[in-house]
Amino acid sequence: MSEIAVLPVRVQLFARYAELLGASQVTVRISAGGTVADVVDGVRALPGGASLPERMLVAHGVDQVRYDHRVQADDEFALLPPMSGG
Amino acid sequence: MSEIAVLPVRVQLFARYAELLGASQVTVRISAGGTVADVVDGVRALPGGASLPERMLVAHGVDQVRYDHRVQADDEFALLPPMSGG
Amino acid sequence: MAHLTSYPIQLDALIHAVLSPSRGGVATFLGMVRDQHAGRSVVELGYEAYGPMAEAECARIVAEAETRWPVRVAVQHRVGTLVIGDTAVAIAAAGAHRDEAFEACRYVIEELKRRVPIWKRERYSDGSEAWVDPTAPGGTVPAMTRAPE
Amino acid sequence: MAHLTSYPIQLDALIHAVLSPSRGGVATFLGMVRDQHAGRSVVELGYEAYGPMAEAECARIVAEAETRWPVRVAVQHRVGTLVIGDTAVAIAAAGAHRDEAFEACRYVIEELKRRVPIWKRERYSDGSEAWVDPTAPGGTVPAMTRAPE
Repeated sequence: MSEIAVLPVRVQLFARYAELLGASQVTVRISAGGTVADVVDGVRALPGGASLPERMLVAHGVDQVRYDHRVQADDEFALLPPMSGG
Repeated sequence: MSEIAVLPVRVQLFARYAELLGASQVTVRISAGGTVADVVDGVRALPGGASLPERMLVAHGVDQVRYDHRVQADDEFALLPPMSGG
Repeated sequence: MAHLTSYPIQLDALIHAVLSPSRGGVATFLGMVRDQHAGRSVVELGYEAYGPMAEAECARIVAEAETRWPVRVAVQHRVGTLVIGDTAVAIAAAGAHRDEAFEACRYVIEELKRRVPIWKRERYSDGSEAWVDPTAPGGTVPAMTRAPE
Repeated sequence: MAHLTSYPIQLDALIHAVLSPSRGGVATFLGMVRDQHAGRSVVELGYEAYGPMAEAECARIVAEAETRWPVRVAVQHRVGTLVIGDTAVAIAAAGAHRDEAFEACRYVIEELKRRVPIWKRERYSDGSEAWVDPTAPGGTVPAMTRAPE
């Protein structure tokens, strides 16, 4: 049985992004060794994902994270629309 | 009976000024045609008045007034220590 | 005190959380739901948050303010459905003097609006809805209208 | 609402006096009695005012703020004897947006302290008393201690 070098990555969606994807959480599969940019591409490839903006804020846990962050097993991400609290 | 060209002028005192004079209101007599400066001099001539500062804020009714304001009959004044509200 | 709440915000509770006998200046800010936005008549708002991150980010902002100025700060943001006049956000900052209280209070609301993952959806008098988005032209992006409940 | 009061100040009442559905930003300031001043331990304060002029001057300051910014402003100052933690002064300023609310609130407290004829007398833990005087070296001038009542 060969090892499959693919990570399932859970991504939370909020507000308008959740509305566009019709889901508040999705799971995308990226190659082991991939980065946040690959996660974002994975979400954008889902139905409705093409309407997401080119650049989005991404959180890793409770912290913002850069697109070049290398994804580890069990990492959880969130795509954040522009904040509009207050 | 000759006319006496003297105006009695009522002056309110507050806070430390009232404490120095031992009164919250005094009446001084100034010559008709006199100014606020004469009123202040009159107060300063009263017992305890020598301890008042050289220059003081003076109110005419509910407005600050200048020392060269000419006093009219029935004018009422107040000597205001430096404000310390808030 | 949690920074996010589904219940009406009590400003008094925030003020009491920051008071002490040595603090003589308390500055507060209340953000209330307005009846209009960008020229449209608003009837209702919904606030949605990424809860764990919003809590963490509020805590970071409070810690920054308390490091930068000699103050104690409290902040709460409401989530869920709000109507006109409801308090969406409240901040209280107390210091020995008013300068630091005002500056810290102002800092917290500016950083909160910029950094805390909370999103506002407006419903207008014509029945349409939009997401508020400070980066969008006009400040909003049309939302899919929810089916009537 | 009178600007001077002998009773505890209710911030909520000031806020409600300035609210409206079109005003989304409310900035408030509370000046509380501190337990120390200029390094001395304060136990009690007395505020004395030239009432008619203090009312008139507060009204002028409110009118100035409401002319300069698109806001509604309310302000109250306590007179009489206060203890640590009592609210001496409260201000609420409401506008459509927070900028004008903060600026108007700040304006009112600065002008009030400078122009409204109110005087503060402090009693310290050693029994001595002083008049607060921002123009005096050290910020106070010794007062004649009142005879015990």
